[in-house]
Amino acid sequence: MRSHLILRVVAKLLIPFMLLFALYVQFHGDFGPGGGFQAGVIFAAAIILYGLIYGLPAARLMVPDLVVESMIAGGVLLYAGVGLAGIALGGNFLDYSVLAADPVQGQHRGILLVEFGVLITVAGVMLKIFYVFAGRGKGIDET
Amino acid sequence: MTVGSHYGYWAMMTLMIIGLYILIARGNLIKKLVGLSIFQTSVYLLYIAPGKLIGGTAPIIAEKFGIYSNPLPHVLILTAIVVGVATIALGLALVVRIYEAYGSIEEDEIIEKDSGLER
Amino acid sequence: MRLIADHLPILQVILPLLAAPLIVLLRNATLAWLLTVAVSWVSFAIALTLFFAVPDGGAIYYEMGNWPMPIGIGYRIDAASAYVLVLVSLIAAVVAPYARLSIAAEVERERHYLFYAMFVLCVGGLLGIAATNDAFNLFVFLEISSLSSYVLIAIGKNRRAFHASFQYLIMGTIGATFYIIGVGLLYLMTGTLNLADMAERLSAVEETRPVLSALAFITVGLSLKIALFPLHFWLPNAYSCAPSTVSAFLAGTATKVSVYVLMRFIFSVFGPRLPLEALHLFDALIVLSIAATVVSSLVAVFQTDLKRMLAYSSVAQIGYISLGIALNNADGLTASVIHLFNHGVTKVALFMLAGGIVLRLGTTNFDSMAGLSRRMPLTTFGFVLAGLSLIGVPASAGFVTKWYLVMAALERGHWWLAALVVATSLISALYVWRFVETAYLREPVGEVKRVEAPLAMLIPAWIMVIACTYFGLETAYSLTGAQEAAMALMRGFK
Amino acid sequence: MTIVVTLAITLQRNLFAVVVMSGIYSFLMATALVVLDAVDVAMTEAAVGAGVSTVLLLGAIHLTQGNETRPLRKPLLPLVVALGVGAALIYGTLGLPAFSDPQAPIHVHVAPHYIEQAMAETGVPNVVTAVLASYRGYDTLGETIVVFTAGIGVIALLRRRRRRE
Repeated sequence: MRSHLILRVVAKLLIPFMLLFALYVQFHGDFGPGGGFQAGVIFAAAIILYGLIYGLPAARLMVPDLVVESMIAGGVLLYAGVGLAGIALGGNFLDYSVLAADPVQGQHRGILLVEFGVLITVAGVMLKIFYVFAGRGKGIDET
Repeated sequence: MTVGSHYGYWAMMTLMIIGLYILIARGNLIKKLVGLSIFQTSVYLLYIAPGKLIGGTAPIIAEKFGIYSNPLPHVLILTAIVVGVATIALGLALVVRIYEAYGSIEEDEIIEKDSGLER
Repeated sequence: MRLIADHLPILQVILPLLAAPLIVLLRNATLAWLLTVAVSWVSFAIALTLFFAVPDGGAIYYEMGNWPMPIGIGYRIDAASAYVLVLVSLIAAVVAPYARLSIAAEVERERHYLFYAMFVLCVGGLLGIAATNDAFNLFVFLEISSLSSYVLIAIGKNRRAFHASFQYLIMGTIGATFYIIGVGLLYLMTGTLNLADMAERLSAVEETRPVLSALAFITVGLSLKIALFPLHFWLPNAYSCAPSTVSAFLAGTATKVSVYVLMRFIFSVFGPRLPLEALHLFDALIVLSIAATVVSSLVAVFQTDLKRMLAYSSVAQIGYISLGIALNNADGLTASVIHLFNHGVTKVALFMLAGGIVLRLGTTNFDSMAGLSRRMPLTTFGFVLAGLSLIGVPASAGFVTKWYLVMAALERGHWWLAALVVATSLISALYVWRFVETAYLREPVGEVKRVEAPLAMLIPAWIMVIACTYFGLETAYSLTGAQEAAMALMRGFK
Repeated sequence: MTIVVTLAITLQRNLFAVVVMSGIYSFLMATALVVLDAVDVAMTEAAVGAGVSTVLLLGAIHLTQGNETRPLRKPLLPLVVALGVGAALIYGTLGLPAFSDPQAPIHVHVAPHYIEQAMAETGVPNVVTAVLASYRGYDTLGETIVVFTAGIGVIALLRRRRRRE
């Protein structure tokens, strides 16, 4: 695939928009369809596209394995952390109302953070699975 | 209560039967997983179809609409889809390991190769 | 700020689950192991606290996000759920310290920390199933525990384990999907997913067909997870090929928690609303249970591999548990609940000792174990003691179960059933005897060297062996706990 | 339409074709879901069913083999089992409330609270998001952990030893 000039140029143009679209899906989830999960898949798709066209090593250079594994763990920790923050601030687990002075404001903040946690984990897992499956055939080592 | 009003269930049932059939009858491990995912997908209709209200709209609150479809089944099925794909991913990882260990992804060949050893 | 004690129900489940991402970040096997042990012990302490804190005939409630129950998801811990919480966390607390050496021998080094991540996920998932009061939340946690157990089974070096795990994945997913279909039907009839709310609204439902169909789907789905005969064929493969730590942990917990869910649905959710046709279900269950114990025990006798023999014996023992459910009376249910605990403890002890044998001999084939008593005397003796409990000899934990089963069968007027229970115990005596004969009476091959399992593995295993005897003599906690749990299940959510 | 595709999947022996058709199946399913007003679900099904699963399946085929080599074995028993399950479900669904009946239990219990209160209680107009992230946020945490489990599980199964030669 290395010689397909058109593909390479189009991909370069496309990838920033895909990342932007992922963010749109993420933050527009409050008003229209979408949310952390879908955004995570799109985010990962953008980088997978990069990997398909420029080769797996290039993608691994852009988003290294260590970062991906930290993303997988970090998303879950963020989500559960928001839940524990609810306990620390005097509410129940996952009670977002206590996160801000105004309960509705707190809910909004909680939902955003939580969806972001979902995005991080989902994007991380999708990327990692791609790395592992793509690297398997070619004998590229894991770190 | 007419049969016509249960159209969604009938479609779901047909899909489910086919999915389950592929799952049990086929010995190819990848095809089994495809069958599994069809089987799981069919269940989505069982939840979503009854949630629809004719004349209603998607459950996104706006002033010009009065009737909304039931949002709860949507949430449940979103979760179910994610759980489903997680299972498929894990299943495929196992298939890859099986292929590397046995050189085959046909169930009966694998069982044959195993019974040759020890036991 | 409210007291930390108010949050124990959620901490019980979330602490193990939180440990998993931390372990992944640590990327170090020793630290991962330490964290796993710490989390399991804290879990066990929390479970004990909850067990004694459950009010008589009542329950502890916890609402996620402070949303009132049918609107949000909530936990409800009554005598029965607390009993299962204690069982799962006890076994986790004993297996976790044991895991290190056993895993070091049976799993490649790069995967060690991942193993512990999966282990705590499995523990958290199982605890979540026991604590929740929401049918769909139960499914999500069922999947957490199932996915992690598929990985745990296949994480070792044995290539048979991959296929065994794949089989389990297929059967487990079909089971979970059946469960979801059943829950879907109940949801369509009641409009709620909260188990207590569901039970209440179900009594107002007139149309019985969806209810009956839901009962069938949930029962069959969970039976796949429980490995109820004849849906058991994934279990022997999975347990015999998995790393020994995994066999020990799963044998004591995974199927047991699914049994709890089945009991919860049959007795608490459907309860008095059980359709009349469901009585045939109980009859069918009696037949299947008997078939399970007789057939699987006989198959176990003819196995050439110790772990495989133990796995078939598990299928047989599950037959006793389902028999107790099928008898549908207080004594029967008590027998089932207490057998969850007794068999859990016994099987964990046996699999842990088998793990020691794997470590030293590299195999659990009967031929290579000839004269084992001279090489591993403590392991062999522990095995015999736990084996007595498996048979149900008086003064062992297993006896308590058999006693209540016989009582329940007599109460139903099935004297032949009582006789069968005793007769099947004799078959289990046969396969335990096979081990005794191999280990004590046969001459060892080659040179005889003492190669006892390391203390770090022997001590946890012996704790379980002693528990087998202790809970046969002193039944204060296990029995009264089981009786209260059975009462709680039959009382439902009132 | 969807059913035709599934039947084709059953008969097709080339795994590549099977995977492509299961992608088509997912898109059709997503369309059906849009018709049923489940836009969020449709979007996810399109992304997951047609996107992620297809890529994963293709990846797995690439790593293994592309054709189903063995003929069908004992096709009768599976058919009986599948039809039996279908019959049990038909029996059950016949007693369910009619399609789009506003008096059905699912439309009068729990769900109205979400539709009427979500905006005031959470400030999010998309009720699905409000229920997903707040009312049933614990399920979503569980879901995230399931994804986490699958991700770590795949690493655990397919991780390679660092080459030393």
